[in-house]
Formats: sequence, C-alpha cells, structure tokens
Amino acid sequence: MEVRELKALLSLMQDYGLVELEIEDKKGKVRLVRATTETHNDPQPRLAVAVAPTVAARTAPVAAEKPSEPGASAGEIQLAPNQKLVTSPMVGTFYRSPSPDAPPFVEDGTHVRKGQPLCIIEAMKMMNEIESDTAGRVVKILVENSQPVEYGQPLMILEIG
Amino acid sequence: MEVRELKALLSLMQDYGLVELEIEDKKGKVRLVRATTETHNDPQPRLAVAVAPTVAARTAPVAAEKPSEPGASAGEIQLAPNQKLVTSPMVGTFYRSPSPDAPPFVEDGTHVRKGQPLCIIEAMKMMNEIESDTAGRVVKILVENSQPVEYGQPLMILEIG
Amino acid sequence: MFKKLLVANRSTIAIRIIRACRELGIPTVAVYSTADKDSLHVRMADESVCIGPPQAEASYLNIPSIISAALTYGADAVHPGYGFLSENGDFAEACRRSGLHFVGPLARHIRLMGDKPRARRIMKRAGVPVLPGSEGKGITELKEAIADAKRLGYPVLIKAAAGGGGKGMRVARDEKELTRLFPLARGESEAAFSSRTMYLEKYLERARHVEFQILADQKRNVIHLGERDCSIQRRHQKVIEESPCPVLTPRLREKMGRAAVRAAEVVGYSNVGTVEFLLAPDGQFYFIEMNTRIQVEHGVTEMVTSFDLVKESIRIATGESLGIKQKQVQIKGASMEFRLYAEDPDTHMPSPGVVTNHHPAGGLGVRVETALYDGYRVPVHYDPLVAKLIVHADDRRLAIARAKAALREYQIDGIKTNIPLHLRILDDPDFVAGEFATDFLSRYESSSEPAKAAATGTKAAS
Amino acid sequence: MFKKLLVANRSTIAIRIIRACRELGIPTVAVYSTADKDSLHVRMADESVCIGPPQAEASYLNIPSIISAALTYGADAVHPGYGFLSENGDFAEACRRSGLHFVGPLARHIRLMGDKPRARRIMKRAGVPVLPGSEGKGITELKEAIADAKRLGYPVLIKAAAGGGGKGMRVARDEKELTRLFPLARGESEAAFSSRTMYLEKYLERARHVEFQILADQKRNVIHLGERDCSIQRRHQKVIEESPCPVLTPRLREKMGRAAVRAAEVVGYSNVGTVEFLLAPDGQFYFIEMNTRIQVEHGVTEMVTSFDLVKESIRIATGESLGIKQKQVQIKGASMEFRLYAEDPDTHMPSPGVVTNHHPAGGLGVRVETALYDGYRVPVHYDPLVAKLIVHADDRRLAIARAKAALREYQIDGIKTNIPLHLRILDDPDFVAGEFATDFLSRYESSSEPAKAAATGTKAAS
Repeated sequence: MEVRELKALLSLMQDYGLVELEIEDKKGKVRLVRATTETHNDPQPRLAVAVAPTVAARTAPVAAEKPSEPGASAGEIQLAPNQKLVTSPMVGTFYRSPSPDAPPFVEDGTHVRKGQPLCIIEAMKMMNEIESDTAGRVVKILVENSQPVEYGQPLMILEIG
Repeated sequence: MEVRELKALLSLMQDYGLVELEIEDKKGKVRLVRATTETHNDPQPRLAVAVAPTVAARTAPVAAEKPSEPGASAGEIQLAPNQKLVTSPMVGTFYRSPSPDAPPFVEDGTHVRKGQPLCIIEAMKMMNEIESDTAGRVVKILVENSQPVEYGQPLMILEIG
Repeated sequence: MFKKLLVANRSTIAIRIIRACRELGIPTVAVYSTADKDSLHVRMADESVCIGPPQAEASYLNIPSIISAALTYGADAVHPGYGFLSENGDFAEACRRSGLHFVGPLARHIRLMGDKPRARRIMKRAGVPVLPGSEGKGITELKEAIADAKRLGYPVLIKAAAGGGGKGMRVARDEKELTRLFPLARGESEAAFSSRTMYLEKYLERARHVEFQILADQKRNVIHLGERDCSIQRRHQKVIEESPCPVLTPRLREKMGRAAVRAAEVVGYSNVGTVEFLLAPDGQFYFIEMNTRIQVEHGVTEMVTSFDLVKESIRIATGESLGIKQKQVQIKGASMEFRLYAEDPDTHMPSPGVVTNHHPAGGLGVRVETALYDGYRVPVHYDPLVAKLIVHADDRRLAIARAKAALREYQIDGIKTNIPLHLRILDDPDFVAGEFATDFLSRYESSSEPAKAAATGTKAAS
Repeated sequence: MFKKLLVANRSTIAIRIIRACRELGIPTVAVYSTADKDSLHVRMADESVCIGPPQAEASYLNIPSIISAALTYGADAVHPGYGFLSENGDFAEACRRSGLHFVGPLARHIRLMGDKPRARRIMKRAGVPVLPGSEGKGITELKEAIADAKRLGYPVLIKAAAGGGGKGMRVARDEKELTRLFPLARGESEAAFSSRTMYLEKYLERARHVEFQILADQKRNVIHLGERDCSIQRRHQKVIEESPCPVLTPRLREKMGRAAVRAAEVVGYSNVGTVEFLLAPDGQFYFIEMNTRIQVEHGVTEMVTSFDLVKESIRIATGESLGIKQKQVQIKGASMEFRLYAEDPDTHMPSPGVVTNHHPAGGLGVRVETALYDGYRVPVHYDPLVAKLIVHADDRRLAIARAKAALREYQIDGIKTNIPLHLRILDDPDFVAGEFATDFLSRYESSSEPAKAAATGTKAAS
C-alpha cells in the first residue's frame, strides 16, 4: 500500500467522519465505523508532518485531490520521536551562509547550541537570522541555498538531546 | 477495493445514517449498524423494487440525493419471491374499467388468467388494454383510477401460481 | 402565453428551453428515457415523465409516446429542441393535430427544407445562389452520378437528399473514387434516412461554412441576426462556432443576409431557422441548406445581438409579432462557442462515465450551458455533446484570450473531453488569424486513427 | 504590461483578478494563509505562496510578508482587491517603495478618502453636495456630539472618521440615544481602526444608496460608468446591487455623474474608484464617501457598460490612458448582483463547512463568480461572502425573472446560504416595483434575532 493510497483513505475517513476502516481484498471484507457524535475534523496522521508546497507553476485550476488539512500538501516528512522541524517564520529567500563567500552556518550533522544561527531568511531586503531554539544536531537541511520559502515551510530536521 | 467503490459505500452510509457497515463477499456476510438517534432517510428494505416517480412539481433543480440506478426513485415496493410487478408499457392515463360506469377489470384479490385484461392505458386518445402475461392473483393495485402513469411505472403486484 | 410546455428533448438544449420557460413563467414537463432518469433536464423541469427505454427510437423519437405525455400532463405546447424529432414534419403535424402548439415552423416547411434537392430548386428559382449540382429530384444510380460529375467537374460532394448531420456525405476527387464512394454514401443514407435518393454538388475547396440566423413571425416579417462561422468542423460535425465571421465585410454581410431572408420569405417560413452557405475564397457564396429549428450554436448569436432566441421562438409560436426591424439589429463584439464532447481528444472515441470534480468556468463574458453535474453518469446511448462554453468579448482577439482562460479553468474528471483539442486550436496561428476553411481540422487528425472512428457513437446535431 | 502580478487577496476577488491577468497574459502569484491552502484562488494562480497563519493580521494584513512574497517570487505589480489592505495607504506606499506597481490610486488619495471628515471638507469646497454634519476634523467627546446634533436636528448618524464596512456606525433619534450610542460607536472605532475620532451626519430617512463608478487614468482623464443602486443592505452590508438605479432619470444621472467625476478630479485621482451618494426622496443627493478600490459590486457595471473594470484598472496602473470618452459610455439593459453569503438565511449566523453538491447556475445572461467547489471547506476565519451571482437582461423585469430562475437553479449543500432570502426579496412587491430605500431589509429581520448577531463573524467589504 502506497502513501498516496493511505492518504486517500485517510482523507475519506476525515471527510466522512470515520473512526475505523478495515479493508481486506481480492474483493473480500470491508468494515467502516463512523463516529456516533460526528466530529468531522482532524484525525491527522500521527508522525507525518505536513510540508508546505514549494512554488511550482500550476496549470490545472482545480486540482483533483480532495482538500486536506490546511498546511499539508506535496510530500511528507517522517520524524522520529526525538526529532523536530525548524520551519520558516516568514516568506522570503533562504540562505545557508551569512554572505555568498562565507561558509554555511550549519551542515547535515552539525551539533548546535540553543540560540546558534541556522540560516538566513531574506525578506524585504532584510537579512533575518534564524536561530535554533534548542540544542541538538542537524539531521537534514531540507531546502537549497537561495531557494524561496513560504511561511511554515520546513527548513531543517533537528535531533534533540 | 478501489477508492471509488469505498466512496460509494460511504455515501450510502451517510445517506442512510449508518455508523457501521461490514461486507464480506462472494455473497456472504453483511452487517449494517445505524445510529439510533439519526433519522436521515429510510433504510431500504432488502427486496425493494424501485417505483418510478409519480409526477409532482419539483422546485429544487438538482436534487440532493445521489443519482441511483435508472428507473428508481420515490417510494419502494416490497415483493415476495412469488410476486411480480405489472408495469406500464407506455406513458398515458390509467383506467381500471373499460368505461366510466363499467365495473373494474380487476380488484385486489382477483384471480386472473393469462391474457385477461387488467386495465386500460389511454395514450393519444387510444384505449390500450393491458393484459396479464401470466396466470395469478392481483395482490395490490398501485395506482388510482385516471391517474397519469409513466413508462415503466408499476401498476399492480401479481402473485403467481 | 402557453399554460405548460413539454420539452421533447434532453441534455443541453432541454436545459436551455427550461431556463427560457422559467423566465417566461411557463411550467415545463421534461421527458426522459430510463437511461436519463438522473439527467439535469429532468431535475430542472417542473414535472417529468419517463417515455421509454434508452434506445432513442423507443423514447426520444417515439412520437405517440411524447404526444401522449403532453396530453396526459396537460401541456399545450411542445418544443422539439435540436436533433431527435426537431426536423420531423410528421411530429410537427402530430402535435398540431393533437391540439398542441409546436414551437417551430409548419410541417410543410420542415418537409420542404428536409428534401435537399427540392430546397435547392426553390432557392435557385428565388434567385438565391446555389452550387452547381444534380438537377431535378435527385439521383439514385451510379451512372447518373457519373454523368452529373462529368458535367460538374471533379471534385464533387456526394450528399443524401434527406441528409443531415454529415451522414451519407463523401467527397469524390475522380471517377474511380465516385464509383467506390457513391454506393457507400447511398447505403448510409438508406440506413439513416430510409432513402436511396442522393445528389451531387460541386465540391468547393477552401470554402468557409457561414450561416445566417433567421427570425420570422407568423405574419411574414423576416429578419436575420447576422452570421456564424462554423468552419471548424470534424467530419462535417461542428466543433467551434463564432460570430461574426472573421472575414465578412459589412457589405458581404448585408448581401448574404438579404439572400438568407429571401430564402425564408420565399417559402413563407416562420419561427427560428438557419440558412447555411458556403463562402468561397473569391467571396462568392452558395446556399447549402436551411435548418428549420434552433441550432446548437445559437448562443453566439445571442451574445453579439443581445437577443434571446429561445424565448423569441416561444413568443413567435404563440402568434406574437417580431418586436424589431432589421435595421435595429446590431452586432456587438465577438463570441465563440466551444462544444464540449465526452470523447477522447485524440481518438474521438466517446467517453461515457461518471463525472467527478466538475467545476465549470465562470466570470465576465463566460457562459456555460452544461448538462453535467458532479456524480452524473454520462450515458452511452446519446450524442456526446455534454456542455457548451460560450465566450463574448469586445473583439475576436480578446474572445480568444477569454476562451483560453476559461477552458483552462473548466474542470471535468471521470470522463474525457475535447478541451485539450480546443486549447490546441486556440494556439493555432491560422485560427488566431481567422484564416481557415472547413478542412481546417483535418490537420489535427492523427494519421493512425482508424477511419471508422467517425462512424461510432451518436452524432452531434448541427 | 506587467511581468508578474501578486494578488494580495483571497476568495472571489482574487479569482476575478487572476482571470483578468490570464486574459492579459500576466502570470499571477497567489498568497494564502494556512487556512486557505485549498482555496480556489490558490489553485487557479500560476504560483502561490503561504504568507502566514489563519488570522488575517498575520497573513492577508501582513504588509512585510506580502511585499516579501512579491519580491521573492519576482512580481512587479500587486493588486489589493477589496477589503484587507485595499484601502491601506501604508501598503500602497510600501509597494511603491519596494519598486512594485500598486494597482490602485496613490497612497495619499487612499489616505485622504479614508479620513472621512477631510473628504467631506474637500468635497464641500469643490461644490459636491455633502450632508449637514460635524465640521472640521471630527469630534471625540460626547458633549461635542450633543452640540452638533442640536445644530443638525435629530435623527443623526454617528460615524467613525476612519470608518468603513458599517463599523462604528449608529443612528441616534434623540439625545438620550446619542448619549448611550456615541461612546459605543467610539469604542467600536477604537477597536477596529485605533481611532477615537468620530463625526455626525444628519440622518436621511428613506434615502437610497446610489454610487457612481469612476475610471481615471494617470493623465487626469476621468469618466464615470453610470451608477449602482446598493440600497438593499443589512446593517450597512450590501446584499443586492443593481445598475441602473430604477428611479434615476437621465438628467439626474448626468448631474450625479458630473459630481462624481468632479470628486475624483478635484483630488487628481487615478485608477478605479467609487463615489457613494445618498439619494433623498426629493431627488437631492449627498456625497457620503469615496472608495478608492474596486468594489464587490463592480460586476453589474461591467454587464451594463461592457467594460472590464479589472483589466482596465491593471492597464491604467501600467500608465495607459483611458481609451474612451464619457459620451461613448452607454448603459444597456439591467443588471443585478446577488451576494451569496455562507450564513443562515434567518439568523445571519456564519455557516462554515464542507461544500457538497455544488452546482452553480448558468445559461444566457448569468454570470457566476464563485470561490466554491465541491469538497471545499469554507473556513471560519474570513468574510462569509463565497460567491456572487450576476444577471443581465434587456430590462429590470426580465433581470428579476432571470435572477429567480438562476437562484432556484443554484445548488450548494453542506453550508447554509442566503439564497432563500434573495428569493424572498425577489418576490417582494416593493422590490419588484423598484421602490425601496436603505431600510428595506429591516423588515426581513426576525424580531427574535439577537441584536448582537451583526457583530459576529467577519464583515463583508462594500
């Protein structure tokens, strides 16, 4: 079963307020249980974290996919329990180093202190240093240098403690 | 099982206020649980047969109900295994007797031979006698005298043999 | 005004008629086959009656059934729409014999214009130019065809005397082709119209299809509402229509318009009608035929003239006079109609199925006439025309821009449609320049396509 | 023409702007809050950027975020739409300082017209009639209000100097009411606009709201495109708008139009704008305010004048001149707009939720501007205006018939809308006769309704 299929099922569950869904196949067995109280919203997948879409030219006006919860789209990032995401607090351009010829603030694997600069987001010609709000280790940098980023877009995965 | 099929089931659940639905197959096992409080629509009885809609003024352009199989709508008729429907072969006006002051061709309970006239459908000023294509007993006459009927509309229930 | 009107049709035109009746305050009765139980026209009408099984012969073409429905449900008028019984003189006559007003011309006008060789003769006598072709009442035998073709010179167009919708129509470029195609076309005519009578016309290369909208009341007042260019056709089926025709000068419009009015006057025609011409590259024009009903593409004329043709046709049928004179008719801006077919845009195979994610285009200058809704199952039994997108703008260039934006916006999943083909045509430099003839779309035919594709499925009305 | 345009708005107006840009060939960037991720404007734009969380203050009202988005994604122009930042002088200035073209007037015109007492002074000086009211720069204290009211005579209308959208507005019929309501209105103004400055106007009974559409280029050419009657309001929120105003004579139209043009000329205004008047039963008219942006109801003017106001505003912002003169403007037929709100038609409580069975109306003379699609979840955070239905017909009677047919046809399930209210209004004899004033809708208020209902939810822009 692919993530895409799972997502389709999850969005069905959400849309129809299902609390339980069982499928076996080769045309056998289905089991669907709806919440008696009907609370349509929110059974979000547990360890999946939504990634804001990257900017890409779209031509189809109304995408075929069902509306899902705000903020989610594109891909999914799997986080281990001791990991957290650093997301962009603003829309702007992501830079890995303080100036074009300077070394990057961090690399994959860099250990960081709380308050240590991780990157710069340029917005309105202002260079905004994004600092780590926790001590930890950079597991993965998710965006390219000088890439445009949106509000809420994941920038890095940090491993804590 | 495809998402499309699931969605059909889900929309059934929603329409009929089901909170649980279990299907196994190759014609085995069904389990349907309705919310005790919800009274959306009437759950369809098993051996239900569709009745073509009687003419009634409609105002809502697109009815809320999901499209169902052609011919079905409005009410439902329950048929026992040894019963069959007599349906109208044309659009017109249903008459129970050959002339206004003559006795009806049949009543509820009348035993009929194959080829015996059951009613008249007036169409284009022509009186078309509708004959029974089987021997049996009239269980119930479903339309009123001089009522407009559509193509395929059930007129009577016959019990055979 | 009528007490109640029965709409003897389905899909987009039934919906169009129901909307017009709502605005006029006339209750409507829809008829439907068992395959159309969930159709939008059924849901929109005030009342509806099932008239038979899916096969059109037993339902939408079933005259006794439709008349019986009208009488049983108390209608006093019948609108035939386009296609089905709309050009069947017997139906018009049966309606009138049953005391029902028929929204359309008299039965004899339908029959007259349905007999193509006869219509040609009358037009010729009335001074309306017709193409050189077979004389008299038409021909049935190949040797007659060969003789006529010799006289006309090749290429020739083989046509069915009772023809319509492109059936029984073939181009022959030499005697060998004629020998092969004439019996074929005659066979098609026999199958479709139960008629072996054919006729030939000189085939015009690079001609445009330009038709004039006629409006005539029962007191012999006749006007035209300008023209439509319907050259964008695929195997004699219109795909895109526009008004005004991009190459027509005001002088030529006046001349052709006068000829069209004359064509209607000479037979005492009433109600809406369309006089079709071929326009040759040299500016000469020739009468082809007259359609005695509302056309699929009537909407583009409505956009540029601000006339409501369907309401007008109903008013005329009640005996009302035309409210306007020819000189009050003005053509404003440019309008185009895009027929949306439920078909594969490459193979043109019909694509029935359940519609999902239906989201029609909208906004300024965008008109949608659709039979679709989310969850609707497009049946396999009928014409694949499921919607019409009509745009209107200040000029043709802006209309093209608007059409592109709207077609990109139009969303239909679950079935295939020809929207991708429309978008390709809108990018075609010749189309954009307005330089095209009836052979324009042949360049979009993929060579691998089976020649029989056109024969599958049902046909679009013109 | 612009290289790329950022649409600093959401919902219907964002879609309207994107459509105009598509026709002009300008790529668009949509901005959205996390609550609007699945919105139609995001799906229709060529690119889209998330600019913040659901609260408007942090997203659609977040100037640095929007400017940063425009710069980061390479836009050279910004269209503010209506509501949100559309009448924020700082935003217009910030755009221009960042090298972005702002599709709208200069910052100083926005600020000038946003200061209502100042706008009143300027208009008075220019000879545009204004209602008797507070003089000077406005008032802040109750004792000033009482003095002004004594001079004007009751009833008086309390208004916020920085007002808009009906906030901080109250009618006082005597000094007791004034004493109670003035601090209340001032409190609303403080909360909404951070301003304690108020002013009084003489309250006109039975007046109509009649506004004129202005179009002005950067070379001081100013024309008007006729009027809109927006008297059908609920608590100062417009519900139905129409053009032309059913009671305006050509002579009065010319007189009011000249005053509107004068109002724009006197400040050197450019781009689209609307001059709002109150029209008293005696035919006197009074300037209320000028809106320095496109209005929700611009569509009815487009229908009767055949102008594309949004495309025109973009063209003007590039520096192009007006292509037409006042005398070329013609009003053709009658148009009405029906605002579809996601709200309970009886209680007016917002009704967010997931839209199902969405089927917009269509056909001749029917224009739909909708932000809805099947499966769309109407968010709770914003204005409940989710669609606009605009009809156009030859005259007002036909427009009403068309509107009724279209509203009956319009299907939206899953949320409640005010369609039933529209249908009731369309059957109201006074509405049909065109005899109404701004108090018309008060008769449709159920007496049991809590007075606070109007304060819930977000407000519709005018």
